[in-house]
Amino acid sequence: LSADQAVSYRLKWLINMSTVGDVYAEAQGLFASEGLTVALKPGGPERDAIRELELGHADFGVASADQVIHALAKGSPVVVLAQLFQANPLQWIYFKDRVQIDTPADFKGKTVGVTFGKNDEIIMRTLLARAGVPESGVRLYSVRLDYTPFFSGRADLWPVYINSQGVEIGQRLEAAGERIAFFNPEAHGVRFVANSVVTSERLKSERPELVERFLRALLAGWQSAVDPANTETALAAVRQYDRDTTLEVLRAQLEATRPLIQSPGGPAVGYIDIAAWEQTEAMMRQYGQIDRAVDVGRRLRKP
Amino acid sequence: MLLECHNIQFRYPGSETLLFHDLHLKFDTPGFHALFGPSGVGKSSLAKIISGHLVPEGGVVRFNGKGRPLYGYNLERLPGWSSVGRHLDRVTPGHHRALKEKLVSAFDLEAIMDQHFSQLSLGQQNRINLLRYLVQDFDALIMDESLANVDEKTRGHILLTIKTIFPDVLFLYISHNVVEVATFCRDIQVLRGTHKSPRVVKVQGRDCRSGADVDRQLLQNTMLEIMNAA
Amino acid sequence: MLLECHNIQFRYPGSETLLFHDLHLKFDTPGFHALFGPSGVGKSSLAKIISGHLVPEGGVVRFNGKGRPLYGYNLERLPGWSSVGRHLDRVTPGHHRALKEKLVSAFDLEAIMDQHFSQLSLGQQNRINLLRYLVQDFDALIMDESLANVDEKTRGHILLTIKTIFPDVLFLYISHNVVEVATFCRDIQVLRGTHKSPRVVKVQGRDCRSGADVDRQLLQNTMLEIMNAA
Amino acid sequence: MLLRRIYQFLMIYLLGVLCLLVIKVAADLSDYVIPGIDALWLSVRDVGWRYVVDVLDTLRVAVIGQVLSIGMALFIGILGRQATWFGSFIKVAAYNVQAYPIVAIAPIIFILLGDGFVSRLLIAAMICYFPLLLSVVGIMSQPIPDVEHFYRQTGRMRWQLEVKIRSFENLSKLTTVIVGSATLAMAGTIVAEFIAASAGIGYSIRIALYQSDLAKILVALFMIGITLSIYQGILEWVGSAVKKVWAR
Amino acid sequence: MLLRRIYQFLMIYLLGVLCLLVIKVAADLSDYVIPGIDALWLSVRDVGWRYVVDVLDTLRVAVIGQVLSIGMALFIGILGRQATWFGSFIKVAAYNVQAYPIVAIAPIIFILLGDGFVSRLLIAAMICYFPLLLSVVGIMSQPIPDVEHFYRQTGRMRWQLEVKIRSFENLSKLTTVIVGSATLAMAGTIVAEFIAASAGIGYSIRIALYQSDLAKILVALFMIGITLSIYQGILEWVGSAVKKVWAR
Ligand SMILES: Nc1ncnc2c1ncn2[C@@H]1O[C@H](COP(=O)(O)OP(=O)(O)OP(=O)(O)O)[C@@H](O)[C@H]1O
Ligand SMILES: Nc1ncnc2c1ncn2[C@@H]1O[C@H](COP(=O)(O)OP(=O)(O)OP(=O)(O)O)[C@@H](O)[C@H]1O
Ligand SMILES: [Mg+2]
Ligand SMILES: [Mg+2]
Repeated sequence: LSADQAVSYRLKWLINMSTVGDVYAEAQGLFASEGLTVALKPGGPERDAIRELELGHADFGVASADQVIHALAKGSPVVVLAQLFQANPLQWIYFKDRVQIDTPADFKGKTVGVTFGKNDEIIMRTLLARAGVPESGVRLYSVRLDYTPFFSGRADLWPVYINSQGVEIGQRLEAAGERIAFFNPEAHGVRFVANSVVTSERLKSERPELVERFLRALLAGWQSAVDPANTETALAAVRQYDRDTTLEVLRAQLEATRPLIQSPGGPAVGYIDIAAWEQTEAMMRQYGQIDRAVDVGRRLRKP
Repeated sequence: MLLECHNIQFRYPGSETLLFHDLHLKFDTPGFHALFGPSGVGKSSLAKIISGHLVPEGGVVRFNGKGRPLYGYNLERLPGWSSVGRHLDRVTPGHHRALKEKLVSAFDLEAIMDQHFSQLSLGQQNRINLLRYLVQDFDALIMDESLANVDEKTRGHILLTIKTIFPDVLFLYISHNVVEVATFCRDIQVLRGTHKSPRVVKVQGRDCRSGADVDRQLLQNTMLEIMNAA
Repeated sequence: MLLECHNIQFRYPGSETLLFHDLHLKFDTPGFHALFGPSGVGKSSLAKIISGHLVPEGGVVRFNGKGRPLYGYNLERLPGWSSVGRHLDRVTPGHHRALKEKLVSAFDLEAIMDQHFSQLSLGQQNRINLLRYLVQDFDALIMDESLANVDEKTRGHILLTIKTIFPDVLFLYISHNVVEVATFCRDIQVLRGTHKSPRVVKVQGRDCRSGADVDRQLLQNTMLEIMNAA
Repeated sequence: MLLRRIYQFLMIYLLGVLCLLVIKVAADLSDYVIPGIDALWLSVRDVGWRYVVDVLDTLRVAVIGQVLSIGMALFIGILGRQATWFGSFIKVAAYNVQAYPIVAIAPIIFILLGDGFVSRLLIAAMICYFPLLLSVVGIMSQPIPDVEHFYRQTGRMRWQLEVKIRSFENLSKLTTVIVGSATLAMAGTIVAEFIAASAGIGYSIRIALYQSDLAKILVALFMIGITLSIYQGILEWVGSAVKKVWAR
Repeated sequence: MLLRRIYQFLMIYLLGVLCLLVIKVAADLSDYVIPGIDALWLSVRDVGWRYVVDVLDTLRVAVIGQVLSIGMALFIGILGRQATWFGSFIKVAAYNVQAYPIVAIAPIIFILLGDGFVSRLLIAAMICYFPLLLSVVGIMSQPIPDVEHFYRQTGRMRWQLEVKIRSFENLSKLTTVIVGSATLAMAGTIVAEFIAASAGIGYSIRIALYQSDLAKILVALFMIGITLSIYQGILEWVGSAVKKVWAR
C-alpha cells in the first residue's frame, strides 16, 4: 500500500454528538486502516460543505438534504454518498402543562417557533397543510438564537435537535420541575431528510476507489459508534472536542442519537431512503424553495 | 498694599533653572500700572502667577480685593457661533449696559458688532477681547499685550478712556511700547533678566490723564530710566 | 517696477461693501518698505491678496520675482513634536546654514533652541517664526505684525540685521509702531479708511541702516507726515 | 455630491460583482457558489421590489436608531468627558457594554425589555453609538483654552457652554462622524433584524443565508448600498446647512 | 488608573447581575430563564478556567486585529481625507463595506479567502476599523492653518507632514479613539469567532447560546470585561507615554 492518502472532510456543525460516528472513525483509526489521513473540519453557521467541495477546499462533507437540493437547483455538481440520519432529529419541544399536542391539528391557535427559510419552516407548513390548519390558524414565531420567547411563554413550541439541544434543555427544564414533551413530525408522516455525506461528482467518477474506501471507513465508524458495546469509546471520542457538555449529558445524547442512525430491524447505517428524498424535494418545491425539479434521485449513490 | 508678590519661587515643569527666585513686587494703589521688560523675561509668567493660573513653588500672592485679578491676553478668541455684538451682550451684566455702549464707541467698534470674531482684523479682535473684560465687575485686570495689534492712535484713546472710567481699579498693563508705558502708567515694574539683581526695578511713570499734559522732557527722562533699568 | 497692485477690487464673501475699490499700489525697488494704517483698514487683507492667499474680484498683482511673495504673520505656530532648533534645521536649506546661525544669534534665540514652541514666550515665538522665513530662498517677504510682541530694543536690532543681510529683497513690514516704521522703512504706503480718497498715500521713510544715522528732526517730520496721512 | 456618491457606489458595486464573476468563470463554479448574471437578474426580478420595501423599513428604524444613538453618545460623552471618578466610571461602563458581542447580550436585553420594537431599536443604537461616543469623548475632553479662558475666569463656565464651545470648534469633525455613523445605524439595525426580527432587510438576508442564496444576498447588498448613499448624501447636505447657519 | 478601571468594571458587572437577580426574584423566574447565584457559581467552577484561556486566545487575535485596523483606518483615512473625487470614492467604498452586515459578507469572504486565520482576522479588523476611520477622516480633513501655512508657502508640504501635523494637534483625540477601539477589536474578534465557529471566547459563547446556558454567558461576559479593562488600561498608559515622548 502506498503512503496514506490525505483527504479533508467538512462537517456540517461543530463537533458534538451528531458527529459521533465521524470522530469515532477518526479516533479508532478506521480511516487509517483504509490508508486515509482525514482532516476532520468542524462546520459552523457560515460554513457550507457543498461550496467547499466545488472550490476544492474539501473532498467530502456533510450537508442537510435541503442544502443538497438547493445546490442541485443551482447546478452544483454534488452527489450524495450516504444518509447519516434515518430520522430527522428536528422536533418541537413544549411544556406539557401549558399545551397539549397530540396531532398537528392541535397546533391550531398556538404560537409555534420556526426558523424562517430553514427546513423547520417547510416541515411545519407541510404538517399544517396536511392537517388542514389554515395559515391564519397558527402564529409562526421567528426563532432566534436564544430561547427566551419559549421560556417566557411567548411561543408555545420551539424547534430543537432532539439528540443534542433536546437532551440538554430537556434536562435543565426537568431539573426545574417542568414537564416537557417533544412533537415529532415523522410520526405524522412528514419525512424530511437531514444530514448526509456528500462529495463532488468529479471525485466520485474520477476516484471511485477513494470514495469507496472513505465511505467504508466512515460507515464502519458510525456503525460501531452507535453500538451500545462501544459506548465509552464513543463518548471519549466526542468528549475530546466537545468540552462544554458534561459526560452525563453526553451519555444521554448518545442514547438519543442511536435510534436516529439505526433503528432495530431497520436498514443499514448510511442507507439512502430515496422515497424520503423525493418527498423532501417535493416539499421544497411546493413552498417555493426551489424553482425547478432537480430529480434528486439521480444524485443519490446507488447501493 | 493692594497687590503683593512675596518671595515668589517659580520654575516651569521640566526646566532646570528657576524663572523667579525670591521675587518681591508690590503695587500699593489702584491705577494704571505696568509690567515691563524684554521679551522672554517672565512678564506673562508672573501675570499668570498673580492671577492664579500658575502655582509657584514657594511664596505667596496677596491681593486686597475680591477674587483674583483677571488675566486677559491678546490670543484669546470669542466663540464663533454668533456675532461679537451678541456675545458681548451675553457677558455684560445688566448694570453695565451703559458702560458697554460707551466703551464700544470709545474703542471704535460700532461698525463691527454684527461680524463674527474670525472675520475681524487682529486689532479689532484685540479690542473686543479687552472690552468684554472691562464690563465685568473686577478689582484688578492684567492686560497682557491686550492691545498689541492696535494702532497707536486708537490705543492711546483707549488707554485714556479706561483711565477715566476706572480710576479705582488696579490695572497691570503689559506692553512693549516704551513711550506708551512711560506716558500712561503710574508705577512701572521693570522685570530684568534672570541673572540681574535686583530682579525688579520700579520706575515712576508719567501717569497722564489726557493727551495734553505730557511734559516732553520728563517723559524723555522716564523713558531713559526704563531703558536703563531693563 | 518690482511689485504692483493694479486696480484691485476686493470684498469678503458675505460682505456688502467693497474693502478695496480700484486700489493702486506699487513698490519699485527692493528694500525695507512698510504697509501702514489704522487697525481694520485692510493691511492684512492686502497682504493676503499680494501673496495669493485671497483672490480679488478684479485687478491684478504683478510681481517681478520668482514665485509669489511669502506671507508671514504673528499667529503662526511651529509644530510641537520637536524643539524649535530641530524644526529650524529641518527647514533650512543646506546653503543657508551659516545664515541661520547668524540670525539665531542676532535674534537672541540661542538659549531657547532646545525648547518646544509652546514653551516659548510670545516674543520668542514671533522671532523664531520670522527667522524660519528668512532662511528660505525668497525675493519678497511680507511681515504681518511679525514682531508685534517683541521688545523695542530687540526689534530694532533685528530690523537692522535684516536690512544689512538682505539688501536686495523686498520686505513689506506691517506694524503699528510709527517711530519704527518711520525710522527703518523706505517707502511707507499708508492705507486709509474706505471712505477716504486717495485710498493709499505714500510717505518716504528714513530708511536707517544703523542706530546712529537718525536725524531727529527729519524723523519727526516723517512721523508727522505718516500720522497726517493715516 | 449626492449624484457622485451614487455613481461611485455603483462603480464599487459593479467592481465587486465583476470580481466575483471573474472568479466564477476562472474556476468554473456553479451558480450555487457564485451566482451568474442570469441568476442575479432572476433574483432582482423575484425579490427586487420586496427588498426595496424591506430596506426602506430598515432605514426607518435606522434613522430613529441614529437619532437615539447620537443622543446617547452626546449624553455619555458629556458625562464621561471629565477625568473624574464619575467620568471614568461612565466611560468604563459604556466601553464594556460595547465589548460584549451583541448576540451574547441580546438574550439579556430581550429578557429585560421584551422582544418588541424597543429591544431592536436599542440593539441598533448600541451598535451605532459607540464610534460617535469615542469621537464625542475625544472632542469634549480636549479644552480650547483661548476660547474658554474668559468664561472660566469670570465664573461663567457652565457645562452647556463648554460643550457648545468644543462642539463648535470641532464642527467639521462632528459632522464627519455623524454622517459616517449613519452607516453604523444601518448596519446595527440590520444586525438587530438578523438576530430578532421578522421584518426588514436583515431578516431577508437571514433567510437568503439559510437558503444559501448568494444571488439574493447580492441584491440585498445593492439595495442597502444605494439607500445608504442617498441617506448619507442627505445627511451631509443637512450637515453643511447646519454649519452655515451656525457659523454665520 | 488601571486599578480604578478594574474595580469600576467589577461594580458595573455586579450591578448588572444584581439587576438580573432582582428581576428573577420579582417575577419569580426559574433557573433556566435567569440562572441563580448557585447556578452561576457552578458555571464559574465548571468553565471559569477554560474561559480565561479562551479570552486570552481571543485577546491575542484582537490585538493583532487592532493593529491591523489602525493601519487600515490610517491608510483609508489618509487617502480619503481630501475632498477630491478619489477621496470621496475611497470614503464611499469604506463606508459601504461597513454598512453590510458582516454575516452577509462572511460567506463571500470565506469564498474569497478560505477559512483560515486571515478571514477571521479580516472580519475582526473590519468591525474594529470603522470608528477609527471616522475619527481619522475627521481629524485628517480639518486643516490647521496656523501651523501649515509656512509649509504650504515654502512648497514643503508633503502628505506625511500634513498627517503628522494634524495627528499631533489632535493627539489626545486620537489616543481616546485608539484606546476605545480596543473594545471594538475585542468585539470584532468575538463576532468573527462566533460566525466562523473557531476557537476563542466567541466560540464558547456560541455554544452556550446553543445550549441556552445564560450562566455560562454571564461568566464569559465577566471574563471579557475584566480582560478588556486591563488591556485598555495598558493601552492608555502606553498612549500617555507616547504623548510624553512625542511632545517633549
Ligand atoms: N510652558 C513653558 N515651559 C517652559 N518654559 C516656558 C514655558 N512658558 C514660558 N517659558 C519660558 O519662560 C520664560 C518667560 O516666559 P514669559 O512668557 O513669561 O515671557 P514674557 O516676559 O511674557 O515674554 P514676551 O514679552 O515675549 O511675551 C521664557 O524664557 C520662556 O521660554
Ligand atoms: N474673513 C473675513 N470676513 C469678513 N470680513 C473680514 C474678514 N477678515 C477681515 N474682515 C474685515 O476686513 C477689514 C480689514 O481687515 P484686515 O485684517 O485686513 O485689517 P488690518 O488692516 O490688517 O487690521 P489690523 O491692524 O487690526 O490687523 C476689517 O474691517 C475686518 O473686519
Ligand atoms: Mg508674554
Ligand atoms: Mg492685520
